[in-house]
Amino acid sequence: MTPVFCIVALFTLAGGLAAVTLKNTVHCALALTVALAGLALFFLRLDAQFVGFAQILIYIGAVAILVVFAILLTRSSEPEASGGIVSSRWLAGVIIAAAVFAVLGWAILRSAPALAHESAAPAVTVHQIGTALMGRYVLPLEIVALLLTSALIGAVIVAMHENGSAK
Amino acid sequence: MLGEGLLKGLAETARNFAGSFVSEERLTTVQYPEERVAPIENTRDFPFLVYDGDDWHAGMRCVACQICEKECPPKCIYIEKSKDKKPDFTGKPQIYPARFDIDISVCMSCQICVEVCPFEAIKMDTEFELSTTDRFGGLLLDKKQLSRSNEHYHKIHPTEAAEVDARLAEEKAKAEAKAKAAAAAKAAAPVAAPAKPAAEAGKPAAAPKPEGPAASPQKAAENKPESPAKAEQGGASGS
Amino acid sequence: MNPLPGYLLVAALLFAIGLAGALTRRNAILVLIGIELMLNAANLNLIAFWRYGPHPEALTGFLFAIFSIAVAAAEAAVGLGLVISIHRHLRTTDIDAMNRMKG
Amino acid sequence: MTLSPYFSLTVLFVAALAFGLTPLGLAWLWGRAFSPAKPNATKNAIYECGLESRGDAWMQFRPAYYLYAIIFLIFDVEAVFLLPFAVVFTGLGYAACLSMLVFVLLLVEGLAWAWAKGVLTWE
Amino acid sequence: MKSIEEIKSAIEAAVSGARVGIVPNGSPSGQHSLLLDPQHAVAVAKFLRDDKELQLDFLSNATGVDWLDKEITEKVKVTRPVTKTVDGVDQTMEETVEETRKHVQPGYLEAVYHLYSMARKHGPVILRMRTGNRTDQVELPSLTPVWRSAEFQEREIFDLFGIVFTGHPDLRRILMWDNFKDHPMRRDYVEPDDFEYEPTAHDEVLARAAAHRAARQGSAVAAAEANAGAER
Amino acid sequence: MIEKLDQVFILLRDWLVQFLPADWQAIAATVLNVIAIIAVFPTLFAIVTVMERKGLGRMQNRFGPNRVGPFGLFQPVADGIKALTKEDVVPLCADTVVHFLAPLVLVVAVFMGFSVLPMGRNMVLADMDAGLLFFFAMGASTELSVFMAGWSSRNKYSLLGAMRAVAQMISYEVPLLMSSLAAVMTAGSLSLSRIVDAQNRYTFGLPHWYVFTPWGFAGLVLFSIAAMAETNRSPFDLPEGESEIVAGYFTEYSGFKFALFFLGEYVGMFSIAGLGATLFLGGWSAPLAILKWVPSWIWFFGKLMVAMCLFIWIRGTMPRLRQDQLMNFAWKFVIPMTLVNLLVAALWRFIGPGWTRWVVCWAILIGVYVLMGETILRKRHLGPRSYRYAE
Amino acid sequence: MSNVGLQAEATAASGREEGWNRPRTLTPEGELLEVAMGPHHPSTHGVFRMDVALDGERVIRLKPVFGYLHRNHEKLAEGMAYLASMPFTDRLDYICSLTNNWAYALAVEKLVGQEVPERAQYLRVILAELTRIVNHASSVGFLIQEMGASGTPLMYAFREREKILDLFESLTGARMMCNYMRFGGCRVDASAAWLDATRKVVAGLPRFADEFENLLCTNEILMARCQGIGILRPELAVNAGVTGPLLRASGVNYDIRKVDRYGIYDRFRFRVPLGDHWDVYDRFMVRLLELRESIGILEQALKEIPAGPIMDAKAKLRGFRPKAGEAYGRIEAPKGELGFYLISDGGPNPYRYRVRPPSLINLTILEDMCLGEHLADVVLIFGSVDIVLGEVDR
Amino acid sequence: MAVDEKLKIELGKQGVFVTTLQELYNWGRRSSIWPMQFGLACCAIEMIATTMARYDMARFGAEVFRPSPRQADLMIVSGTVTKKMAPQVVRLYNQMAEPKYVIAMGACAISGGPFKQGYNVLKGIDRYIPVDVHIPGCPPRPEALLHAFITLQKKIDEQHLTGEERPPHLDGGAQGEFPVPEYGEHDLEPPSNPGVWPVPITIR
Repeated sequence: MTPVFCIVALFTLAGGLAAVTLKNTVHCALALTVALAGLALFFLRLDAQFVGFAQILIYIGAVAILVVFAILLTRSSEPEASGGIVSSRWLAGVIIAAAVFAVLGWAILRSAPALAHESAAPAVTVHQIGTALMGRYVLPLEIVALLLTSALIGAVIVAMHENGSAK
Repeated sequence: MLGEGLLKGLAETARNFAGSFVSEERLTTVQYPEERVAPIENTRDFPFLVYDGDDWHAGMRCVACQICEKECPPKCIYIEKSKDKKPDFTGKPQIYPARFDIDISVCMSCQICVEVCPFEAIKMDTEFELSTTDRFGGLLLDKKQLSRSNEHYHKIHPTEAAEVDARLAEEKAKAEAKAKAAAAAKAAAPVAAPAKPAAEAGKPAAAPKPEGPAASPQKAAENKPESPAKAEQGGASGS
Repeated sequence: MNPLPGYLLVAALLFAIGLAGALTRRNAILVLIGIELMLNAANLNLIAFWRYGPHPEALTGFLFAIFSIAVAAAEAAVGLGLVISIHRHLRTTDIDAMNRMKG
Repeated sequence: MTLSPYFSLTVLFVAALAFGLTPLGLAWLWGRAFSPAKPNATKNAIYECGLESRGDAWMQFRPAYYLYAIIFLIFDVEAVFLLPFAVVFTGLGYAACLSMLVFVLLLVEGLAWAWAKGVLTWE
Repeated sequence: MKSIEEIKSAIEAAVSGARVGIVPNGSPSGQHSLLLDPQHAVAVAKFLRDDKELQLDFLSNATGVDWLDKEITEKVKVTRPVTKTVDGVDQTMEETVEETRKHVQPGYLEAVYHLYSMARKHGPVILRMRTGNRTDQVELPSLTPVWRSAEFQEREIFDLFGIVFTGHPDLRRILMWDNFKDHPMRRDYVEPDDFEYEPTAHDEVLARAAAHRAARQGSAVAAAEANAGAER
Repeated sequence: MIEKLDQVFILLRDWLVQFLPADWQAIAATVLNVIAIIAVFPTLFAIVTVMERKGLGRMQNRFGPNRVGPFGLFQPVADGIKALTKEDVVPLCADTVVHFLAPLVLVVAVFMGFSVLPMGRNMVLADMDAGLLFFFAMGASTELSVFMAGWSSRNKYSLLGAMRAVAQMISYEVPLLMSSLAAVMTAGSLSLSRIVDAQNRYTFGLPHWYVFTPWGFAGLVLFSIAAMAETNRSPFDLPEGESEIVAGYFTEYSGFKFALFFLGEYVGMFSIAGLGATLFLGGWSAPLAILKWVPSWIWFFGKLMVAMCLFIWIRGTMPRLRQDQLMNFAWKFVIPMTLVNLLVAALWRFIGPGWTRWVVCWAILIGVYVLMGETILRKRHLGPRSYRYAE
Repeated sequence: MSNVGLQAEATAASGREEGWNRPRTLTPEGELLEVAMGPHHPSTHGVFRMDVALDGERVIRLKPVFGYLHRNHEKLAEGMAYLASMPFTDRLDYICSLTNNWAYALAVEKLVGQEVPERAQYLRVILAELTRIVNHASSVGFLIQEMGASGTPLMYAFREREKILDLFESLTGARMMCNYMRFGGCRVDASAAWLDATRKVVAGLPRFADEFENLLCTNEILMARCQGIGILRPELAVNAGVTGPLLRASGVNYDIRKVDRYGIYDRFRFRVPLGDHWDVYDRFMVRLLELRESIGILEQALKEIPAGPIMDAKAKLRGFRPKAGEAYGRIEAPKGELGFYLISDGGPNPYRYRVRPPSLINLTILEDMCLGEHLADVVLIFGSVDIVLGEVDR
Repeated sequence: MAVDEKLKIELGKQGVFVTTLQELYNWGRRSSIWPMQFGLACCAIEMIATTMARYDMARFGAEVFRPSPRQADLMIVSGTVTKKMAPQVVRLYNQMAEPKYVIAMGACAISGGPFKQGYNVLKGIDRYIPVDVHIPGCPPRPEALLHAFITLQKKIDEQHLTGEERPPHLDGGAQGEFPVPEYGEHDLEPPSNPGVWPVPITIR
């Protein structure tokens, strides 16, 4: 629990909390980027440099953009005139989330001593990652490619303007 | 091929860039406050009132005939006639402007006042550095501020001024001759019609009647060309 | 002290926040933001377990995290695409309204 | 003693932030000391060619932006996999390269599909 | 190109019921014009545009003219019975007397169109239409459906002269702002009195400005200035 | 002596920190490194703005700024003072916080990019293994700042400009990444220092810069196009296309916030030009073996300046593209070309040394280029025209 | 032909009653963005305003709004003498004061039946063609400026313009507002030195045209931006009264210099370039080609100019009272047909004074050309119409 | 640097900090006047000509024409301001950030010029906003605009940072907003802004 850890954790959690509570949706998206940047810092702290940077590249550079585009596209940056920002079942949601956290936290704290497995920081180079990807993980890689392609096609089809519905 | 036109364009700007270090043609800037474009003789900016001699008031050619005031398209001239008279350049007593204001914040520099003036009294200046922070004090010019000497006129429009001088000298000579003749006639026949020559002399030679000036600017227009031959001619006839 | 439980706690908290967001917000995009948060919390767990796990040199958790990021990105693209598509037809991003209108 | 590279990054981050904040702070101080801000309704209205602004700028945009963003996102993810591949490329054999080629081609296929569908044609 | 008389008869032959007059032009330009009646104007215009020989496909200029009410003084010879006593006998006899009569010729607004042919490269043929008066009968048919180039020009005429063109697709004010009330190009339009200060005043502007200021401020200085202006 | 000159900044730094206690030395060294970056690039920004204004002037037959200070060199100082003392106007209905943060995010993101650029021998702030990835991650963050600026102003032109800018930046980020991959494939590292090292070799006195290979040359050209688009430079300066949308996403910015955007844009240009020089032009290495004695940092900054001059030259010549053309150009020309280039780079390795690979690689690249170029022109019926006359 | 009329009706009617304050409309594509371009907008050549409705970046409605420079030229002219209006005509199309002068002088000369001496005719032609060169060069420059070319072509155009303005200044006394022509001639005669200077400037112009063409004509970006954009079909152009280079770029052979043969244009050999694609690029090229033709006319005129008087001997400056009647005179101004319609009631002031502004009428088809194009193209199409607000609003 | 180094040092010794600051401030402001890209009529063409190769306003560092009023320092009212345009001009002026300057270029901008008797022409922009420098001429030559620019620089140079004589933009109490006139049925409402336009008294 070094101070750096605390700061980063605070940063991340505050961002996450803001992302789900703020009124203005664009603010939520920006808060999300803060939370994700915090996570990237965690990854760096955990010596996963490549993952950390990839997180920034993909989440801040692309996913955040996608989210704000979606917000602008659906014109949901203004709070709805009728009703609040929360759904009708908000209380249930909060209770469930709290319960989940309670269970998880309890489990973590219970098993904390068992997790003690201090190991030296591994020096993961991109070269190693490349070798692993091209070697053991080549099949998952191809599957990811397939997934990405189908996601691309699927998302485009879903989001694309169908000719039939054009006025 | 894609990009060919772009390269051609790049070559053109590069030529201008390189050329700007070696040729005047490619670096046309005139650095204004220090350098100036060579003055062009015909340039006009705002009107001024010409006076002969040293005293702007005594030598002022304007006789407050108010033609320019009437003809001025944007109506920027304001003239009040004087109650008394002063002698003009031929020595005849004339009305003069008690007040002659030009609001150069309204003036459109069209030169029509110059064209219609039968007395060669109003001309166009070339002064343009008139920017001021004072809207009324700086831009509403009274007759003193408007007065410029004939020398100034010669300096800015030499050809035109020479012609004007020649014409005026001619008129003056004519008027003097007439006066002399009148005096002689008077001396010869003191009884016969004493009022007539005086009345004639009292009128400006160039504009005897209000319709008269219509011809005069025409003459001015025809005589204005820069042709040096004509100017010489004018000068010769003047001297 | 071993820092692993700290990371896990943060991840759990983030997960809970994401869950709460996903369950409580009316705006479908914010629901997706909540889900993103949950996925990232899971990612943090993956990396933390890899780092403090028994065989960090095997890179399993590490690569799993990369794949997870890729999958999450694909999920976000499709999910948001769906929201846009629904919005085009129902003119709303309100989950409650969607429920009402879908019948 | 060697510091982690992240330390340098942190220092640079702080310095860059300070670089941005300092002049803003100075400008604020200047305003406080000498040149007070003069906000008013006209000045702080939205600029729209000298007219009064009508309609909200936060308006609905077109899906075209989103489609590009999707394709970009997918390619960004692809790049994350391509980078490690490129790093080890010099030592790779044909087989590994072929598998990467398949990977790239799968994504290119997505791109080609989008091209054929006219998604890449900006309207 | 046909002469104006030929065009007139061609129109009358082609468009039944159309009354066409010729308005002569006194200037050396010799550009005489045709006066159309508003009822048939569109039909005539279509004919002029589509006729093979004329093919006036290009409406170059459209404008309005404001003709004020004119007081016409004319000397008329009137023959009327006059009872006169001639030689002590009352006699009624016809007598021709010259008397001056004044009558007001009502003003009207006029729309003038200059037509050319791009296909045959001739012109101009000038059309005129007149409104009933200057106040309430100010409607004329729009020729925009025939020549698109009349669109903005007719809007301008509407704006500045107040002729209402029926059948114009978009008749709004064009030069002045929308809630402006007057038609400034009419000859009896009075400009807003905003001459607060004129260094070189003319055309009674100075007096007007001073009076205006006196009314607004009521200050002694302004009054003095009004006096000064009045003196002038 | 020459080595000392090459390392003069390092030595200076080390000399300075030696007065500190040992524990502090490393930290102080880092701080000094950072200060150098923070000091040098804004100064360079100032110089380049004057250079740009004067250079454009010369292209347009005039002088450009030459009165403020000697040769107009103090022009940026005056501009800075002016911007600093200018009132800061924030529209009432704008999103104040985001409006304030946007320029800061931009400035931070563009400065972070420099941390991995080697600006001379041993002159790199943080030589990370995934350096290139970090650079792109930071580049991606600038998009967010642009969006924040445009959106928070709540001005139609701003938002339109921001959307254009973001769409443009994401479209050209892909080719930027892909074209750099070719260099990475050959160098075998994401660390920019190692990429420079890989190019810092000489044969017959000539360097092994990647630009001298077919794929390297094509890569550099594609990289430059993408870089110009990424930094919103002419002919890709649509986001601030003043003829349509006034000043784009910073329409509502005044005072020093606007200056920060201006600065951010230029500093972004430096970083991306520095990256281009590093990837394809051998970074700080000398162009000829016999010129190796010239300090390395001179080469790096020299290459940077050459790139700037190119940017200025192009700005002075070209009109800007339209949004759809820009996007289509990115997705239908530049990205396919970068993919082909990747293939060529792979072929380059597999064919092995010899003249065959030169011929094959050039043939593929030129063939694809000409084919695609002609297709683009013909499909849109573009080309010079002849005209008929009527007597 | 009647098709054209109907089509015009349909297009004009589509915009009916769609004011600015319309409620926001939603289309499946997204929301309409209503943007006002102008009155203060970098690319509207002054104070013009276009209310544009956009679907994404596509224009689906465009309403021009005029009047921001309505200076009451016609009203003022009706209150002053015929001559006093002459300097005001300078300020109509303030880039081309001399052609405005000529059009007005021509109309008055028609009204009173005045002859113009031959030398004055030549001088008028020389000045008008120089003006045309200035106009076309700067119009092309502005067009490229709007395309975002950081001003380089405009600078080159103005470099040449300055040379020509120097000529204007040394002949007429003013750079822009020349007020040079008079009813029945010109105000001052040109000296031999002036003609020599003009010859020198004219000799340098082909090089400038080459430079312009190298810089622009085959530039791929320019071609991509201009070709196929803003198509104006000839039938619509004729029906909408479009004139000038805009009309000729639509392939209609109509040049008033050839049709009316006013002045002495029948003495010069020149050709009229026509466009076949009817788009922005054609307009741009037609202007450049006309610039070259003008250089040809200038060379001929400067060679043939005779000596002689420059004013009709019967001409009067003051007390000018045409007898009652009317006249419409028109010339081929650089922007199109510039006409003056004068009604005299025998008084010293015109009873009705009307300017037929090419710029205003050429804008009639602005919306038709812009519909379906991009916002960025609107700027280009607008630039290719080449208007000057002084003339549009008068 | 334009601020004389020696003078600066000397003043610094005397503790006249404000004077140095003032000089620096004025120097910065006057050396970096960015005009707004704003043209109204004929004069706009001469304004453009001033920025072009022959006259090159860029030499003074003033070629950075900003299309947005937020970033502009100088509004060159170049041409006739009509009543229809006046509200827009005033609004744009209001939207500029302080310190801001106005040059009324040409007769029309100063007084309505030749068109002043027209029903739709505003008789001088100084009825609504304060004008710093007036340039007569119709249109003024490009050199005249440069001269006005230099005049404006001089005016800036003479301004005080503190004290009673400081320019209005440094005075918190001074007027910051200039009411935008509205379109009336016959004229603008109000026809002038009395706060800016104290009607000058002239008796003839």
